[in-house]
Amino acid sequence: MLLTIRSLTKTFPGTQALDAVDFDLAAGEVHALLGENGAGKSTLIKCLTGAYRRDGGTITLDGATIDPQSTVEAQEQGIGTVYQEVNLLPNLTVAQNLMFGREPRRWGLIDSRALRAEARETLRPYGLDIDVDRDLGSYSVAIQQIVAIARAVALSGKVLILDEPTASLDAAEVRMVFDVVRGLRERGLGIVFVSHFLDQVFDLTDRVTVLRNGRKIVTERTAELDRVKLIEHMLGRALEHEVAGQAARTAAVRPPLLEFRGFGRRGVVEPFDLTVGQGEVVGLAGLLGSGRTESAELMFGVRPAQSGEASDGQSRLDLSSPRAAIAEGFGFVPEERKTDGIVAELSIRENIILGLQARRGWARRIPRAEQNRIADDYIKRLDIRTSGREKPIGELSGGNQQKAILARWLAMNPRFLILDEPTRGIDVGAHAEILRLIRELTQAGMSILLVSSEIDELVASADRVIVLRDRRHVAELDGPRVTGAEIMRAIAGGAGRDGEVAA
Amino acid sequence: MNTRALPLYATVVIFLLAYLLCWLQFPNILSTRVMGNLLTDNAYLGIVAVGMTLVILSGGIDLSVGSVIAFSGVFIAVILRETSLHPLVVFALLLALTTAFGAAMGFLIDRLAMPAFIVTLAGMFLARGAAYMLSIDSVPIAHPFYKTLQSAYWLMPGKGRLTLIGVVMLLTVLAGMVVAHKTRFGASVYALGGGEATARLMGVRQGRTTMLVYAFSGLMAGLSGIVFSIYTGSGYSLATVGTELTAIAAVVIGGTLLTGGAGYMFGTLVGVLTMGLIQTYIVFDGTLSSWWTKIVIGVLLLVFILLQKGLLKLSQSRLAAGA
Amino acid sequence: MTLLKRIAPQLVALALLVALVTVFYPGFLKIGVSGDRLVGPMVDVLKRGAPVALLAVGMTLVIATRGIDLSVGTTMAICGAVAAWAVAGGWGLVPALLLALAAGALAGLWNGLLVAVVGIQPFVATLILMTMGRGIAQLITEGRILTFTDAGFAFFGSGSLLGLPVPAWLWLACGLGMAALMRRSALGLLVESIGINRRASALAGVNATVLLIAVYVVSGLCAALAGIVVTADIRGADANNAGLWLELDAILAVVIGGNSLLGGRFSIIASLLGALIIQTIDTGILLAGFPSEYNLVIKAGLVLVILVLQSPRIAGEWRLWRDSHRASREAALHRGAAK
Amino acid sequence: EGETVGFSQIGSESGWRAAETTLTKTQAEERGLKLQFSDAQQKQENQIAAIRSFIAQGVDAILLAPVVATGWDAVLQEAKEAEIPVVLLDRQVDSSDDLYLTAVGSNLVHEGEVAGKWLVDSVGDKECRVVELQGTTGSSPAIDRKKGFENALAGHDNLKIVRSQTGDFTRAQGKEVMESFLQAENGGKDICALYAHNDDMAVGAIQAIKEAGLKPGTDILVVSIDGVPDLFQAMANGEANATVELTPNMAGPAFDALAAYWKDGTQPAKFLQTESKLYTQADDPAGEYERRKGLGY
Ligand SMILES: Nc1ncnc2c1ncn2[C@@H]1O[C@H](COP(=O)(O)OP(=O)(O)OP(=O)(O)O)[C@@H](O)[C@H]1O
Ligand SMILES: Nc1ncnc2c1ncn2[C@@H]1O[C@H](COP(=O)(O)OP(=O)(O)OP(=O)(O)O)[C@@H](O)[C@H]1O
Ligand SMILES: [Mg+2]
Ligand SMILES: [Mg+2]
Repeated sequence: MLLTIRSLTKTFPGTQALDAVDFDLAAGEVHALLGENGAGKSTLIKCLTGAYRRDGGTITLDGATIDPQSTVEAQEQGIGTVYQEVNLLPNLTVAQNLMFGREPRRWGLIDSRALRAEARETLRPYGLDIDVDRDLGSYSVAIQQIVAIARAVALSGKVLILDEPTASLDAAEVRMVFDVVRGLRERGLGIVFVSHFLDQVFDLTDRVTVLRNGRKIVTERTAELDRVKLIEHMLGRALEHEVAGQAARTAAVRPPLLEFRGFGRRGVVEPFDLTVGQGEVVGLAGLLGSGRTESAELMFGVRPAQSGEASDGQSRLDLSSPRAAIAEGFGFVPEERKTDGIVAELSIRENIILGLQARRGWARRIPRAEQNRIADDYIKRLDIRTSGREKPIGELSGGNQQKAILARWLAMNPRFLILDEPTRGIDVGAHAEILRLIRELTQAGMSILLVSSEIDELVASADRVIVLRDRRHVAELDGPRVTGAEIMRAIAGGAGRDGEVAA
Repeated sequence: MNTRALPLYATVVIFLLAYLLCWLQFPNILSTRVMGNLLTDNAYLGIVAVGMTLVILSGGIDLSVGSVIAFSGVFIAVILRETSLHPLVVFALLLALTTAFGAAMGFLIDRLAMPAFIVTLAGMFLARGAAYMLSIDSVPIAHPFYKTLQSAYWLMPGKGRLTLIGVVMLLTVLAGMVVAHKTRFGASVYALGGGEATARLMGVRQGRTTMLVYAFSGLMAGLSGIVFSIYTGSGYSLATVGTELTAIAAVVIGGTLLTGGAGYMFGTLVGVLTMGLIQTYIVFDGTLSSWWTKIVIGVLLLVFILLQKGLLKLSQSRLAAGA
Repeated sequence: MTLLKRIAPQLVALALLVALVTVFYPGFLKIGVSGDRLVGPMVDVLKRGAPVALLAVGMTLVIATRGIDLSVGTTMAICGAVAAWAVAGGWGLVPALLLALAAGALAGLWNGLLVAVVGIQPFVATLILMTMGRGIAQLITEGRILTFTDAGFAFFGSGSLLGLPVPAWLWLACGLGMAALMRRSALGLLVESIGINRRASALAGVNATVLLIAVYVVSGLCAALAGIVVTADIRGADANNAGLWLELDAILAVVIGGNSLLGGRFSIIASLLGALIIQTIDTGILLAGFPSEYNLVIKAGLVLVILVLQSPRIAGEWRLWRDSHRASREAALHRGAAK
Repeated sequence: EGETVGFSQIGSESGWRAAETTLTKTQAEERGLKLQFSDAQQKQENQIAAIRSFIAQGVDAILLAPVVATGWDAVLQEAKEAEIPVVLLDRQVDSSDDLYLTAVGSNLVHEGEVAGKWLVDSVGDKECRVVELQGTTGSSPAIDRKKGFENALAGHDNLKIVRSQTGDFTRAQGKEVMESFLQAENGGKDICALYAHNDDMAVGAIQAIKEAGLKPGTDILVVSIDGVPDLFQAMANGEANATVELTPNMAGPAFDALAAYWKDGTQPAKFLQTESKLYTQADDPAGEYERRKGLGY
């Protein structure tokens, strides 16, 4: 075995994050680490690389016991890591990020030219031709993610760890990353791969280890598992209905709820028309950077529209700011939950009631008992894994944070809810749960705008799908045409380029 | 064009524009004499601002520097008065002392996770208090070596003087540029300013870097103290009160973000010269009462910052539209 | 109960400090009665602490939003000058006070607009007013100390009510009132949320811009009160010296109160205790009778010690030590029981 | 005529200094001089920079009220090389006296001595415990006025300085420190006299004494230095006993000396000392107050 972990234990106040976990990694294998949100995957990785101090357990690499006290030490021992969410430094250039800590030097000073050259070299396998001298922060999340992967790969002499590296990538980019990973496997590296996309797990990995509630449940060869069994291991029960198949689309014409006419903003999204029916789920599809988030932000007043207007049949809507949009009954679960969603040091309770309280105004505080009731209710309904409602939300695992943000908006009961990548980083169980919730909400009359990179998800829940390309709404698919193939074609720009615009 | 350098360009453009405006009103301002003065009079500020830039880039702040400059002057003057040590030896002692002082503050900031603002505020009280304890009186420095240092200048055409301390300041800025932009330590500083948690995960030795940053600032403050003592030929415990704020303002005008992680050392030089230009303009004008002087300095500061912000927005939207 | 737990370190520090001062000046805790008012060093601390305590109230809120207000000292000077000018000009007491408060609110509004709307970093934005403010104050007083004789106004500085000095009542009322307002309404939560993540809060519908401006206005108002107190105290507006460097003491008070300079969770009560701690140091130094040149070093040393003892790392180590101690003791008990 | 004179003023930290600035401006106006005014905000570095700017501008003379005694050699040398006469106002420098034309001012130590002598004379043989309010720690008036006062008290063992703390030259600090003195000295009953390094602190301290229920001027003698209007008013009310005047009109003699120098190169004496006149309650303080009211104090 290349890497052996024995009875690794880590306790946070109130949470046993890891409970005597064993884990083996062979050279030349890709090993999936799976589990629900909050199962302890990221914690295991951080303990392994010295980012957290572990409470107990031993780590052996290549036969020698190691005890990295910091990520630098882990790197020096040949362990390269892409951490979940915390990625790279947006204020440094791409080249600086890639080469950080091992910059080429001449006479003791950094040799900028060699730095750039080596950085470009590092990026080459990923087919990314970008200006490495620009700040990383000026690139999209996807590009940042690939840069992070490239850096980790370059650092990993023996072990490469990828914690949900593909969460914000689309299909083509995922393929590229996988090619690189396979190449490394050939070279005899051990690779740990964390993901909630089971398809990717089956596609790429050789073995699977499942964690649940901080305990190791099982390690098996991927080939010997099937989807249902794997999910059972993860959840500890069978999943009633997995996300698949078509939404039960009714042909019935829904009464229109909202109408956007010529809505747009220069340099952000070209003017578009959109009608949303009562109780309808409208999907937004497109490649990364196609302008989906921007469209959503426009509708919620994050960046106010410069042209066009919105109405609900009776009157014109004021969507000049999030507050105005909320007053019109809008809700918005943002894509970047860390910067736009959570208020990290506030408790789960406070995060959930924040929107409700803001709408009520500062003078009328929601009574504490009421707050507790609301928080407990949603913690139960959305199955948020926490030791209590007073835990700071920043200490939750990524997926559970996402659920808490969702709870914030559900508690406000909007008539139109915008969900931007609501299932990113969410485990299969919760994934199904959220899609079930969407259905339930629409049945109760709520209209939903669903932005998603997962076409299956759109097919499963959307009544209608708008496809975006280059910041333009280029196609609208409805009824029986909401299928994976059709959406893919529209995204690629093959079929029905014209004529279908805002049909 | 690289967007990260935009604040720097904005700063330079505004400075040149301001100089032009001053020149239109007072043609004298373009003489080598005034330019030489600008360098000499702001030498101590420029040096201390170099240290401050690095601290701010790392996401911290150092409020102690003004007091450390005063302490340095008093220390040098008292030691030279009491002993027969050569000034160069005293300089070495002093620099070791101020560097250690900076490092100690860095240690507290890192190890005890205390905010830099507060630790260096205490450092500010401490250094000033130490200066008082050395001597309350202002102490003249009579050592002949000081005369040599003071009269070391190159007479530029037009009777302007390029003094030794002005040159030291320029060299310090140069050294600062190398440290910030050309060393791994500098890269770590930017990384820390960009985000501590991320920087740690990327392999920055946070403790070491923090300590070094404040040690560097202490070193610069000590050097600035030496320059200041040459400039005034004495040590005085009440000197340079509030210089830390001037230095911070210069760094900010120079386009460095107070939250850390973004900025250029060269911008700081321009920022310092801008502060000097404001001073010079007010003296040349010579009609402002004591209170209007303060108001005008504040207003000019605001105008510079607003112009910078405006210019930045403009060019960014240009870029966005062009892209 | 949670409040008590929150302010325990400050209470302990204050108690230790009082003990220390008493060693050097045994009469420190003596309280006598002179006429209808209490007199004694502790009463002095309550009174002299008023400006910093008042400033600390506003500063706590500003810092909770991840800001800082360097201009409070000069705002004090401006408001004092306005009040003295109005009183000396025969406007009458109430209009003068209102005018001073309005000036403070205006100063806060200016800061708030620069920070929340123009988007200048708080440190720089308030540095601008800090630079200008004394000039504005001197413009009003024309550089001299503007004295007045209005007894009603002087009451705010040196009067007493129910035995206690009026300034003490002022800061107690202002501090406790503000603390109550923050916790009884939702303001506390909203201020904390914009301090931790302004963007996310705004997306959740919190009116971050208005709230941010309001916080600076409150800070300006607190500075105005402090300015009124010091002006009334010496019966004159000293534009040059009123509130000089007090912003630093106010920030120090907030931090000694255990509030993070990075914004978020805050406690006004703890800041008030911080202000008391600072004033106890200052008064203690005066009473102990050390030579003036030692004042700064003593103050810096004491503040450092207090902060180091309160630092989160030390607290963490202490908890660790205590827990392991407890565990080993429990283990010993078990062993004992087993026997 | 119409010469330009650069004036580098320390700042505007007290009423006295504001008055000095006002008087300098009016004096210049009366003589038809153009005054280039520069306020240094208490910073020597600003003063040095201002003088260099004056030189660069080519003014005809420079007035300098130095914030501190040391550190002027280099810049004065520069002025000398540019052949611009420099006149020092109200404070001295320790540079060689051929670097400036003349210095106008009072003798700070002497002021302290005058104040001390008055106290010695009025107390007589009684035991007297004196408290002292110092100026800003490290400033030359604080140091010299303390020294002069101590000189005057030397040899009179019945007078003892029992407490001495800095009041930063301000009213607020003067009051606060006095309160703690009163506190520490048995409610003030053990204090017989107060010596303040300037009148502002004395005015603050007088309030503290009154608030402690004692009579300033009677229970505690008050002597201070400067002669600002508010203190004359206090004297008129019987709440202060004596002040040593420091005239804010330093510019008058300076301009006279400059005029003579410009005319035929007359070298004035190196030190033009202004009178340090003692005023007591007997010197018509109410009248003095009226005379000084409008001078910009
Ligand atoms: N810094 C922390 N402080 C306190 N508790 C923490 C901290 N980090 C993680 N936890 C807790 O530890 C548990 C495991 O979290 P971890 O982040 O490892 O989950 P995960 O398996 O990576 O989940 P996800 O799939 O959502 O990323 C969770 O219950 C979480 O709340
Ligand atoms: N490949 C790319 N190259 C350069 N810039 C990009 C690229 N992809 C995205 N961007 C920029 O990054 C910004 C944010 O992109 P983002 O991916 O969030 O957009 P999006 O339309 O919301 O797509 P998605 O919702 O899939 O993330 C956009 O303004 C876009 O201009
Ligand atoms: Mg995780
Ligand atoms: Mg998006």
